[in-house]
Amino acid sequence: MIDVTLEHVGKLFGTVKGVDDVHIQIKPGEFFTFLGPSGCGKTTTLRMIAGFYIPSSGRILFGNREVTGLPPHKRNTGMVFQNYALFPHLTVFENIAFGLQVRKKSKAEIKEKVEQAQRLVHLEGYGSRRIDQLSGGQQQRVALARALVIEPQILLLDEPLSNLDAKLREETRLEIKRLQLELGITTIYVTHDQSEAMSMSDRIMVMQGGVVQQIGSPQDIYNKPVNRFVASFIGETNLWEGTVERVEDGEAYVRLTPDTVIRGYCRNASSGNVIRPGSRITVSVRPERIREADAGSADETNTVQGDVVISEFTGVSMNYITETGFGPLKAMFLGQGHNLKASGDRVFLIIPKESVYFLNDGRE
Amino acid sequence: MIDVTLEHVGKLFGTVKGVDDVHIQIKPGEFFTFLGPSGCGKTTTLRMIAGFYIPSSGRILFGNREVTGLPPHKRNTGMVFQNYALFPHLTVFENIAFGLQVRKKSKAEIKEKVEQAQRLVHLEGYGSRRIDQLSGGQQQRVALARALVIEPQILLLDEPLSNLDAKLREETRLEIKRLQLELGITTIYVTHDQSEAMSMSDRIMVMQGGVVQQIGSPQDIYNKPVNRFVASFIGETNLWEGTVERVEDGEAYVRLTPDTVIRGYCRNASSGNVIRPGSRITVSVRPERIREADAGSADETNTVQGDVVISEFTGVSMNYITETGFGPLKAMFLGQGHNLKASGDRVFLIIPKESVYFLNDGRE
Amino acid sequence: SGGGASVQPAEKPAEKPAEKPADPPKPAEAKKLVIYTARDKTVVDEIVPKFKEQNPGVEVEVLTMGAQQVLERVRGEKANPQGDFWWGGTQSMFMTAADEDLLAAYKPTFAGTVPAQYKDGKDRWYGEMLLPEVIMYNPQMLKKEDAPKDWDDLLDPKYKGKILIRGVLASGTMRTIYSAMIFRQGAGDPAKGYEWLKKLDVNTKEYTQDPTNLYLKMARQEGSLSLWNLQDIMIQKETKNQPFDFIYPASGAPILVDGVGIIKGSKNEEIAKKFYEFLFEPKLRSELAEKLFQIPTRSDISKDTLPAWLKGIELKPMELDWATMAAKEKEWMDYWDQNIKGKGAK
Amino acid sequence: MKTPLEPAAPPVNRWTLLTSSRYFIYVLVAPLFLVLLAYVVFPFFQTFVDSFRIQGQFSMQNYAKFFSLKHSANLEALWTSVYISVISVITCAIVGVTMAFLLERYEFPGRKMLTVLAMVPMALPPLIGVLSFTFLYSESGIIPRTLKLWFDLEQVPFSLKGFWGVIMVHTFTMYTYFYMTASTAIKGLDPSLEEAAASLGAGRLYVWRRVILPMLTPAMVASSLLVFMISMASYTAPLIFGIDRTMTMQIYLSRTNGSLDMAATQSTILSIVSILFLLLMRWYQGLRSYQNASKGVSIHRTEVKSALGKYTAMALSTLGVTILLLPILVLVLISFSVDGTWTYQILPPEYTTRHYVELFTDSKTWRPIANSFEMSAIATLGNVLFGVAAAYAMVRLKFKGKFLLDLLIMLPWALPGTVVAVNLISAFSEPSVFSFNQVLIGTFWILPMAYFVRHLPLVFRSTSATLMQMDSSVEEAARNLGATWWYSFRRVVFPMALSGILAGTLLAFVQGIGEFVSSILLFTSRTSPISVEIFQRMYAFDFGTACAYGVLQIVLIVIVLFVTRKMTGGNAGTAI
Ligand SMILES: Nc1ncnc2c1ncn2[C@@H]1O[C@H](COP(=O)(O)OP(=O)(O)OP(=O)(O)O)[C@@H](O)[C@H]1O
Ligand SMILES: Nc1ncnc2c1ncn2[C@@H]1O[C@H](COP(=O)(O)OP(=O)(O)OP(=O)(O)O)[C@@H](O)[C@H]1O
Ligand SMILES: [Mg+2]
Ligand SMILES: [Mg+2]
Repeated sequence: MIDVTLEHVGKLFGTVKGVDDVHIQIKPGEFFTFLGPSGCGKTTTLRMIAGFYIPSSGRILFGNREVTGLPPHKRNTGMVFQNYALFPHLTVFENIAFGLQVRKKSKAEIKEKVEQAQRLVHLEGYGSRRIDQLSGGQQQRVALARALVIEPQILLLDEPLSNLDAKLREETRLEIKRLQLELGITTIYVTHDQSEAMSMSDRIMVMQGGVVQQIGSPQDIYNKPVNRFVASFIGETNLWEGTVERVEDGEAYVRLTPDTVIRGYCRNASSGNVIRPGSRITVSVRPERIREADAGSADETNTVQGDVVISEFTGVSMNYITETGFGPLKAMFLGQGHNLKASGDRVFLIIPKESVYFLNDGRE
Repeated sequence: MIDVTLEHVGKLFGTVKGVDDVHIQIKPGEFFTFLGPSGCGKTTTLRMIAGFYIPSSGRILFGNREVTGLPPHKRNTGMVFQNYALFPHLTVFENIAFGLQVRKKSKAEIKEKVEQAQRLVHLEGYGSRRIDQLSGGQQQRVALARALVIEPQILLLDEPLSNLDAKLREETRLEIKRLQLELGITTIYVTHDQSEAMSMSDRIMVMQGGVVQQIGSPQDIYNKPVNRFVASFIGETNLWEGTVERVEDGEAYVRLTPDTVIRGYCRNASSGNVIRPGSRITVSVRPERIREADAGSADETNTVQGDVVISEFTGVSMNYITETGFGPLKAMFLGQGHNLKASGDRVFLIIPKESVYFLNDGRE
Repeated sequence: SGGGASVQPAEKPAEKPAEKPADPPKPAEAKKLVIYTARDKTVVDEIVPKFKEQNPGVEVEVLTMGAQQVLERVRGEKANPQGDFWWGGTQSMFMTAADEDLLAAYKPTFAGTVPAQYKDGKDRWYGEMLLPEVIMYNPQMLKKEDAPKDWDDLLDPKYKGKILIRGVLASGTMRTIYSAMIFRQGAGDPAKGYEWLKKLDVNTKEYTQDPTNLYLKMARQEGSLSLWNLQDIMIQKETKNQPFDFIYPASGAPILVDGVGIIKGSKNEEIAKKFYEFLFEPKLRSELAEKLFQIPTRSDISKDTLPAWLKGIELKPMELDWATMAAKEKEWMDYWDQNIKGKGAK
Repeated sequence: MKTPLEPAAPPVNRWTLLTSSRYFIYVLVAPLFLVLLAYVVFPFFQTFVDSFRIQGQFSMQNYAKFFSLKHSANLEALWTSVYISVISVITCAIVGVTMAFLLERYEFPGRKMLTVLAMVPMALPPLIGVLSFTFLYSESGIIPRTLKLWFDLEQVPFSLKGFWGVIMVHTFTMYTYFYMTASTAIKGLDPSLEEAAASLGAGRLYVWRRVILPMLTPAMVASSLLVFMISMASYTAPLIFGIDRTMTMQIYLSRTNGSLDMAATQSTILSIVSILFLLLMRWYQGLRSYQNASKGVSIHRTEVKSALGKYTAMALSTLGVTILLLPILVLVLISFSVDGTWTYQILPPEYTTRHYVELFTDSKTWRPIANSFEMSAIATLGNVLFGVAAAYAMVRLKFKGKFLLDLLIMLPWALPGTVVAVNLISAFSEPSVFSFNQVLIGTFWILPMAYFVRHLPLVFRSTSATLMQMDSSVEEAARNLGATWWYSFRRVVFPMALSGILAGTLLAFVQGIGEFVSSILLFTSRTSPISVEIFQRMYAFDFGTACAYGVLQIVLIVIVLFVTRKMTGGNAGTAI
């Protein structure tokens, strides 16, 4: 159990800014996730923690020990590389065993542990295969097993499940989580899969363009995004701009168009966001919060009408994009009991008051 | 617009069976998806279509022309490789331009098209970067742009979005779909993301261990899986085994345990599955179909009770695993209006009759 | 010698081209002469221009290489010879070549003036010059009086570690000297000869790779004594500024012959013959003796025309039976190589 | 649109039928075999036949004699040759890989210059080159004499002779094979592998032992083969240091004695040993895969290492290069000293520029240089064409007869130069189909051909080592984008393998310029190459001029090396 601290860490590639002023403290045994669009600096940050890049500025500490310039092999981190970085000249078994051999474990122990790791990633019987005889997903699993088997103090996972199918991904995810809890490994995880991030992480750091946007628990980030970027990046959301018309009983009335006013609670606002009549504001509503109105109740609070433009079936749910008077509106319904709408259908939708969230306008 | 036919195609690697007897006809302009667990032979099949592997058995036809042994460069397919296979000695621009240069397009046209492709994958301004100066996701986008820019007759995409964040993935997905519809490109897509497969595909082929399990539309596959494997691989499902007790009014009563009987419609059964009293059968219920019972209505049809073991928040939904008398039961609720349960809570759940699906028992 | 065996397989293809190139070759200009020579540049530059002067319009192409390489080349080109005249090589090499049927027979006009032991019985080669093998020393290290006077003096322990020998097996000259040393102790039973050579081996510091190395090491004082031929010692001493001198062994020296011959199948045989004759002209021989320390084989050159340095030396030959030596050389040298060489030094 | 398509369809089908045939691959590699048939099998066949023929009869007698225990000279020679070769491989590997590591892994001022200088020892002219070692390390050499003076010793403290002398000369002249291929391979190594190993806790040494060196296997195998075979066929070095019981010496003696059949037998056995080594290496290399398997293109390490490491590397590599260059410096020294004056002194007592004046005033000086460059360039061009094609076929294509291809290419490298030359003479002194019905002997073409045949393995080996490292899916991507084989080869394979090809090309070119052993048997007065010219000066004991000539040759080669480096930017292939 060790904590990892990044103090105002930055990294320049020549003149290109990879990461800028990352300042985080990851708690011992925490499961911490880096989330952000492609190219935002996740891998770069991870590589600095692993010791492959020396930060251009700032310090990195493991516990109280400064490791900023410590060579990678002295850090006792296990890393799954985004590009796998498997040893092509070694077999699957030898790849997984590598870290154990470095640690001078006995033959018998190595054999046992490697086989256990192979089972974990469902590669039993692949021990003597060469790396170039594996499928992409199998390679990724070898990379994962290789990092897990050494039970490092700090586990750095760079999109370790991106090439696995949902089933296996879920299983492996649980397994990683179990290991992490059991051994108290501090885990730093990079993923582009939000639901993965949401369900596994203790905390999430959202980055964009090398800059940290928000750090918080999954629920925080989802429900209380600090800005438009986070709101729209984490999960789907509808964003409309409007002007606060009045504030009554802790409820704000926001006019989006001359015809449309949306009501929501003032307390549902990003921090530092003061809701005053007349101020421009952004309204955020998650698609899955939107309900279908019964044909009769067309005049309930926040009921809007729209025309279906795109309807999409995803298995679990139906997604619609509708065109309303105040812009496009995405809505999402579980398949259950819902009768499919087709493109062109008119629908009435309710935006529940408690699901309306206010963001500062213009902040991106 | 060209159709692709695989006639009993198989591929052996030495003695290892990569793919066995794949027999499909992909319609002109169709968006066809290969789905299956890691190592099931998706890439292998794709590579045979692209011409990198010569099938050990069977024939491949593009339209009426047999192409089984045709060299890759004469097939006019565009492929995104699972490992990207970018040209490390060329810049981003040159990588994307490669296929156009082969086709002897004019300088001006190349420039225009490449820039357009760069915009498509959000890599404007990266044209002169070397490939090793890109992040993993950026590399994947270059690979994608390179394949799309040549507007091939057949597009082969091997997990082209696996390293992109949800936002970008969605955008790119729509873009691919648009291109495909606009140009009528026959597209074969490999993905491990089921919702992606579901929402984009005209048809899906589910494979396992090199063998085709089911070919059909997304709805078919989701709602009418032919066997346990497909049912559990595509989306989450609950599977319980039981014995048909009686059949009444087109409804089957299946006893799972001495205490529990589940009712469902006989017509909701996989094809070839005869439901007779006394036959062993597998009951499949999707977690998102399950509803929470009001505390009062504990004796509605198919109401079961369970204790929450794991509760998981994914942003969009809440997932629970509960322990019931007849095995674990997964349920999924949209976050909306749902009050969170914690581990240990007792819940009452309804399994709607119309959501019960019968599978042959034992078939895996 | 053993070379005969390999002649046969190579002979067959020789028949075909005999006619073929005969048809297409360029109009018989025959104004060209290709010489393969083991003579060094100085010699060539001395003689060839003179020949050209006498025979204007003849293009002379001289390819300088080691004698061994001349043999290899002539052998390889047997089917379609590219060279015309072989200028310079040891007696044994010419004998091997003659055995392998690589040389054309030609009886030059001066044939009678060359003693029988210096030419081939079938006129396939003639000795051009004589190479007495003598004791060489470095006067910077050793005073003339301290130098050995005869072969047997070389075995004196005081010369231990002072003698350098040019690698024996690879050198026709050295093989002959060593065989001569054995012969000297009685040809019937080489045991005594072996014994003698064993003692020489004890005193020998090193066997050097080639003449260049021998000179270098002698000059650089790694050793002070060697066995070498008179001509080269004189050339090194007089023209190359090297600290060498020689002692003519009292009991006589083995005198080797360096020969010439016309390559069989030569395309310019007439000119080759001209060159042959030219090379042996008494005037030229005297000049060469003067400038390049060559001792002619021709016995009819008047003593007066010979240079001063030669006059002081009585060329006393060691009594040798060349035929016996040729027959035994391989056996003796193999024995020496395997049982004597390097065994004594330690 | 339709009409032109239809008639076109059937031929496409027939062509498809052909190209998709399992045997099509043989159509592709046939030209390679044809060239080898013409220039290797055809000339060399006679040797093998001769070894079994005595007086026109089939006989194993020569082999019996070779292996008879009674006359152990042959066996002894075989053992010495193998022994020397194995040790040479090891020492060359140590020196070459160390230099490659120091110069490729650390960035410091002057590195680029050193990377080129480290290649220069391969330009050492064969004849005088070996001599310079005597001037340096023998009993009368500069270094022993200096030590003797400094420490006021009775005797020189050491002198290079015997076995270790041979090894020393071999190491100093042949380490470049390892250096060139290893630096190419280190450049092309996927940097993320080292990172992966480090993140698994492996220290630097461990990473070297378990990851880098094994990943360099193709390069090491390539250079081991080259060094082993050339050491087996080495003649001068053993001779100079008094190791004359070697296979090449035995062959030489047999030929001098006129026992051509025995010489053929010895040559055959020599090549069989080399082929066995080839087999061993192929087997070892085949055990594993060395192809970059990372997804995407790995990020290159841009991090500066510790300053200590940097300066140590700088110091060590400068020292290393200096030591390696010493023989050349000695040549320069000799070329400026007055012939015959440098005797017991440590350094030459009298200096002169006479040798250079002689050289530059002689109108005939430049002709041989032009000859050598021209002939070597032609041969190298051929080497690149066929060497790269063969390497490509070897690594990328699947066909039966790979071993045969490998063997035929390596064979001329495994035999002593004299044997190669003699074989070429006998094969091409008559018109044959392979020489387009021309007599090649005595023409300009025979020398380039000899260089071509002999140096083909250099390009072939170093290219195949690089190809083995290269991810093949990149090429597939090019094909998929519609590139024909040739286009993708030109635009993708070639640039990516460039550093390996270049290494082989430089080796072949430089070797071609210095080649002596077969040149001396094949040259004509119009095509006389530098090496023969130097030999002739040595033969006339114009030692200083010979050295001056050698220095001139080296200077020209150094210029070539620097220009090549400039032209390729020095980073060819680093992007692999
Ligand atoms: N060269 C090879 N030699 C032996 N087996 C191989 C080779 N290439 C692939 N395989 C095996 O064939 C099977 C199918 O591989 P394929 O790459 O088609 O899988 P995939 O469906 O693309 O999986 P993934 O989703 O993991 O990429 C795998 O089990 C793999 O191990
Ligand atoms: N060596 C380099 N030289 C210049 N720029 C670089 C280099 N390596 C990375 N970058 C840039 O730094 C930024 C951050 O890269 P990084 O690999 O950390 O992204 P990432 O968040 O991991 O993205 P992805 O999800 O696509 O893997 C990217 O814009 C990338 O282009
Ligand atoms: Mg990344
Ligand atoms: Mg795959």
